[in-house]
Amino acid sequence: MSRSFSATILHNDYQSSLFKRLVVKPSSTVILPKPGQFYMLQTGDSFDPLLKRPFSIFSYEENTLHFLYRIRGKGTHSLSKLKEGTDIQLIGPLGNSYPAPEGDFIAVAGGIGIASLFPLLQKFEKRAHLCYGARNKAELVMVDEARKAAKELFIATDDGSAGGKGFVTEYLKHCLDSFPGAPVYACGPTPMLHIVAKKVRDRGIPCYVSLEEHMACGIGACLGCVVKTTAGQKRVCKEGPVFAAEEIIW
Amino acid sequence: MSRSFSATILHNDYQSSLFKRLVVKPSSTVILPKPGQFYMLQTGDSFDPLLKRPFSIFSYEENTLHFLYRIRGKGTHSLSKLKEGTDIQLIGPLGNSYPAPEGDFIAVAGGIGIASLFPLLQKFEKRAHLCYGARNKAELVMVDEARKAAKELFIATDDGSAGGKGFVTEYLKHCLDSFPGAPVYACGPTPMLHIVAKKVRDRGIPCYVSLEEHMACGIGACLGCVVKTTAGQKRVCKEGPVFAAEEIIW
Amino acid sequence: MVNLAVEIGPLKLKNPVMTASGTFGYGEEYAEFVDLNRLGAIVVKGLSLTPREGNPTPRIVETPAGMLNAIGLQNIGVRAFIKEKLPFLRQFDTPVIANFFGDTIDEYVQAAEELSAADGVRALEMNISCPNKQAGWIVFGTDPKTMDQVVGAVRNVTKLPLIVKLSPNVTDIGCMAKVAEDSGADAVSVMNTITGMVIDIRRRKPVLANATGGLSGPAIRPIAVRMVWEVYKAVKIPIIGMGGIMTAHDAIEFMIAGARAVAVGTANFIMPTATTDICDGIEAFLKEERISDINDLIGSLTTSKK
Amino acid sequence: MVNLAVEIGPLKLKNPVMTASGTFGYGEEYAEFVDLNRLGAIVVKGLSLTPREGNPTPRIVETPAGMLNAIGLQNIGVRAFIKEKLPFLRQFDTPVIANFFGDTIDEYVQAAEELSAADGVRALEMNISCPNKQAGWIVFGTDPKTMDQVVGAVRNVTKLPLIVKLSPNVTDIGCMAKVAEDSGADAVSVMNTITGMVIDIRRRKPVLANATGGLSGPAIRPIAVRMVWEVYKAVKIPIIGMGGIMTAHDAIEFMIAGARAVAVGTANFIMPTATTDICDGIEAFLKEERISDINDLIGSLTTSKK
Ligand SMILES: Cc1cc2nc3c(=O)[nH]c(=O)nc-3n(C[C@H](O)[C@H](O)[C@H](O)COP(=O)(O)OP(=O)(O)OC[C@H]3O[C@@H](n4cnc5c(N)ncnc54)[C@H](O)[C@@H]3O)c2cc1C
Ligand SMILES: Cc1cc2nc3c(=O)[nH]c(=O)nc-3n(C[C@H](O)[C@H](O)[C@H](O)COP(=O)(O)OP(=O)(O)OC[C@H]3O[C@@H](n4cnc5c(N)ncnc54)[C@H](O)[C@@H]3O)c2cc1C
Ligand SMILES: Cc1cc2nc3c(=O)[nH]c(=O)nc-3n(C[C@H](O)[C@H](O)[C@H](O)COP(=O)(O)O)c2cc1C
Ligand SMILES: Cc1cc2nc3c(=O)[nH]c(=O)nc-3n(C[C@H](O)[C@H](O)[C@H](O)COP(=O)(O)O)c2cc1C
Ligand code: FES
Ligand code: FES
Repeated sequence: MSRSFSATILHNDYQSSLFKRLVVKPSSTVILPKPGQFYMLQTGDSFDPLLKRPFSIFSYEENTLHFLYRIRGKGTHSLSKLKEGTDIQLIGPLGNSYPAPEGDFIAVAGGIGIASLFPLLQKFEKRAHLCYGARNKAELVMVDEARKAAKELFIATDDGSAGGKGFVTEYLKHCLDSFPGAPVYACGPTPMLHIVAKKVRDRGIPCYVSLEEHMACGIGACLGCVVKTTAGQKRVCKEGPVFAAEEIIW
Repeated sequence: MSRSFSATILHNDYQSSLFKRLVVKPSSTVILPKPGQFYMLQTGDSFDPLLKRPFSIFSYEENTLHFLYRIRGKGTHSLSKLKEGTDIQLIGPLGNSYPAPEGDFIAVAGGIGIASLFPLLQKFEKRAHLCYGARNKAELVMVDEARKAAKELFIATDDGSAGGKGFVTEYLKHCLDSFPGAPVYACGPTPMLHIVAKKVRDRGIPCYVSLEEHMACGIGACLGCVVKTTAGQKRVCKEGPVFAAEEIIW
Repeated sequence: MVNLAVEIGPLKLKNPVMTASGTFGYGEEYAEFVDLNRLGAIVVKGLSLTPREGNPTPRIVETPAGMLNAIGLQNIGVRAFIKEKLPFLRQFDTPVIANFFGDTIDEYVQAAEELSAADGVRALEMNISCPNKQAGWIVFGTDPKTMDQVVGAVRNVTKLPLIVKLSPNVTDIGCMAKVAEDSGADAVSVMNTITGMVIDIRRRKPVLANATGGLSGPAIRPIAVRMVWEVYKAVKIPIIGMGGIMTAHDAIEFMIAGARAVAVGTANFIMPTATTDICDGIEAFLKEERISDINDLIGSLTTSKK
Repeated sequence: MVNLAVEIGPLKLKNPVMTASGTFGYGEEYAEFVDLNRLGAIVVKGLSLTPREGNPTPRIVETPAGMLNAIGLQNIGVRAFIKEKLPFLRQFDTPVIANFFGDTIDEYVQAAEELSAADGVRALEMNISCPNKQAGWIVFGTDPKTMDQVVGAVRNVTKLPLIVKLSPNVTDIGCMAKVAEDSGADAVSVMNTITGMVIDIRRRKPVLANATGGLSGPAIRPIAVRMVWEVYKAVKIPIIGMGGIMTAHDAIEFMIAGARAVAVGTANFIMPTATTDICDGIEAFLKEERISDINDLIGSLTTSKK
């Protein structure tokens, strides 16, 4: 059960014009991922793009791994062109995972951050108060699925094209007040995570953030992805991507 | 009618494990090619492979261009992976063409050299005495089609796995003797072309060879593809690829 | 409307997109693909006083995201250029920049004199990435003293804007740019190709007949952008940036790093309309970013590091 | 059976495939993917006398067929390495080569002394592509005099095989290799990364927090192969070749150009089993070509050009 394996693409379908869902079938038995873990995925067949790209596990079923990705730059474009039947190389599952919540919990997703939180929502079904925000409606994905998996769902967009207008962190305050003691799990752009951390800080409840950094190796070797913490520099790919918010030096 | 245009792939099918036939439909009206001309084809979607690759026109019908290619290195591998519906950029038709034969003619094809000669065989149907050679049977392609288009067909392989065993140029002598005065058209590896040129030299009949050189631009700008001739250096992509054999300084 | 016009010393360009020497022939090869009137300038294939045969083939080999060329500076010579190629180029409302080189300082000087006298040559670009016959074939552009001599000598014989095209095969390109500036250059081109080699492992021979060749294309872009930035910090004269520019995005990178104009090379081979596509893309970017004058982009890089 | 064993000076390797410093951590990160016993040597992440924080992030950005890194030489320091990492590495039947660096000659010397005294360090690789604090931050490896001093000083304090890792950011790498040889190096590594930059055009800032970074990966391979060949012609000591090796084919190119061994860097990120895949591929190639001893391949390049 090597964490470096090849897999065949079963599906690589648009969810909307910006998002695709990739389903692969590993060619050998693989280690089962935990919510919050990620994989490094080969995105093409040449040296351009060169590096594998990190993607969170979105869901897994017997013998298939699912990823949800937003088409962004060169790597995700290349990935989006791969057809069913193509074999790609993966490394994973990598990194740590979200600690299991004991009861209900609060989840804050910014944009594609939903992909990382989704297995948590599913594993602990109907226990998440989910605040899900994005720049606009087009940047939201899997809303129905998220609604089904969560206990309740608050949507916010910067421009008000879906849900409430404004930052998703506005809903966080409401949740924090309504469900005191519920731990917070957040994944999204760093500025959003920072706001989440600040809002939760003085409440004495656990707050876990899943960080992103540019990655080359994904396995702790290149030191490309470090983050400063109260316990020194840590590698997002190895000691993370999930960190206790108070540990991060923002 | 620009010679730089985009086209949609209609088919990109294996003829055998080594050869594929590519059919594209230009998105605009294009200049009709002549036998012996070639196109520069985009082979992928990234900067690796970087350069377009030269391929002879294999056949053309109303609004479609056909190419026959052997999968060799990076560029042809990349090309072989492109799916129907993909758009690629082409430049062409490029270079000069085979002068029209007056009566019957002798054609000598080495390996994929058949691709370049094929439109000549078709245009002047049942007039070619075709000597077609390759390393082995697997390196022969479109044999039935060639037989149909030619007046007669001699096959030779280095290992005797198809046709006569030995060099295709052995049949040339027979043809030269049997059809005195018939002009010779040859396309294939340079050593083969050189042998053809030597065999024909003293007979005082026209002999045309289609040369290959590594190409970057295909349009005469980079000077990558020059060949020494009795009239100075010439560009294979512009003054060629078809040259009178006696003009070449081998 | 955004202003795209830039000035390379005394030379005014309607936009900053030029062609890189050796990748655009003598202009005529691309006339059917590109409206030559739309180019900032046309830089022609490197010229020498007398015609050159260049190297044997293979002269070209592809590398990951790049290519090596060892054309060996084949060209028709200054006089044939003036007689046979220049009349065609004079038809267009686009400055012609003559790239030239020599084996000796004398050859540089004579070529410069003849080109300066020609009607229609608006600036000279000196290729100094070639070896000096009279000094053990040390490349002019890698030795500060030789470079000073050859640039100074050419400066003395021409009133045309003089652009020195720097070699990247040096330890400190900023220092070499300074030498060029001090020797009288009006501008520098950054950069020429980087020497490389590809080996045919079965035959145990270099793929190129010349053994080594010059690496160009996207592979070298990060190096070229860095060199432009280093040169920008070292000299006051304008910089023409080049090396792997494929898209408007790339051209803008060079300009932000400090290039006053850019030259498009290998990209022409891949997309014959690359130059004008890039020009259109730069204009679109400026509009999006609400920048009314391209000159505001030049050298606009801010860094936390000096 | 083919012989894959090579000798880097006094150091015997069972095969020529090593890891490139900084791309294989301290070995343990790859232990689950690669049988470390199968490597020619393990070169660990660059070490300094005292631990280093390195640069802020982003530290990594991809480029066409390459990547820039500006890790900034983050490392746990010589002592922590010896105490915490070396015991793990001693388990394997594979020589450990300690890559190290300093800000001053003294730091180099002290690091070399401590590493030489450690049980399990079989050779030293000096990274001289870093700036000299006491000489206006001029990079040690770009100035022959400074290089001579620092290599000589380290040579005086170690009996271990001493490998000097050359910087490609120089005019004449053959000359720098000669300096290293004359200063007492047992071997040279060719080459370190080439300085490059990528700019975020919307923000007008470098993508890397450090502004520039080192270019590695297939993009630089033709340059690295050429430099190995130049060094091969300039010195007698063995060469460890590296720069963009992705496959056995590439490794063989370096060996034909003159490399006695090769190091695999960026490829580890793309395929964790790259090192052993390459080793298998080299063996297969030798069999196909009926070469019974890999040493017959080294420097086997023939050219029509000198
Ligand atoms: C642990 C982890 C898990 C992730 N999970 C997912 C996921 O499930 N779905 C998904 O769509 N995306 C996910 N991402 C982000 C994803 O890796 C990047 O979007 C992708 O690498 C961009 O590649 P590209 O070549 O398309 O874009 P590039 O052209 O490389 O870059 C486009 C833009 O994205 C930035 N970028 C590149 N890589 C990263 C990165 N690693 N982190 C942040 N910004 C980056 C670049 O600076 C640039 O601005 C995850 C990232 C990490 C670190
Ligand atoms: C005018 C012309 C017409 C051609 N027509 C056809 C055709 O109809 N069908 C077809 O299959 N091929 C044709 N070729 C050859 C074809 O262009 C090459 O096979 C192709 O470019 C190889 O690309 P690659 O990336 O797959 O191989 P590479 O990895 O680039 O090279 C594989 C091998 O082919 C050699 N090679 C690369 N390019 C050329 C070239 N242009 N000429 C000769 N050898 C080369 C390389 O040195 C190497 O040994 C033609 C070539 C020319 C010049
Ligand atoms: C085929 C070819 C020929 C070239 N000929 C010349 C030349 O004659 N004179 C010159 O100064 N530069 C020459 N160059 C260098 C280019 O002008 C340019 O500096 C270099 O290719 C980098 O730009 P690019 O990556 O956009 O191609 C040539 C480059 C190529 C690819
Ligand atoms: C992320 C990264 C970190 C590196 N760290 C070091 C280092 O600490 N010391 C050193 O001498 N070289 C270092 N290098 C350079 C490599 O050892 C190697 O020389 C270079 O990457 C070229 O090889 P490649 O193209 O195979 O990666 C590093 C390279 C990378 C990509
Ligand atoms: S990505 Fe290499 S250490 Fe994290
Ligand atoms: S391929 Fe460029 S001149 Fe012929």
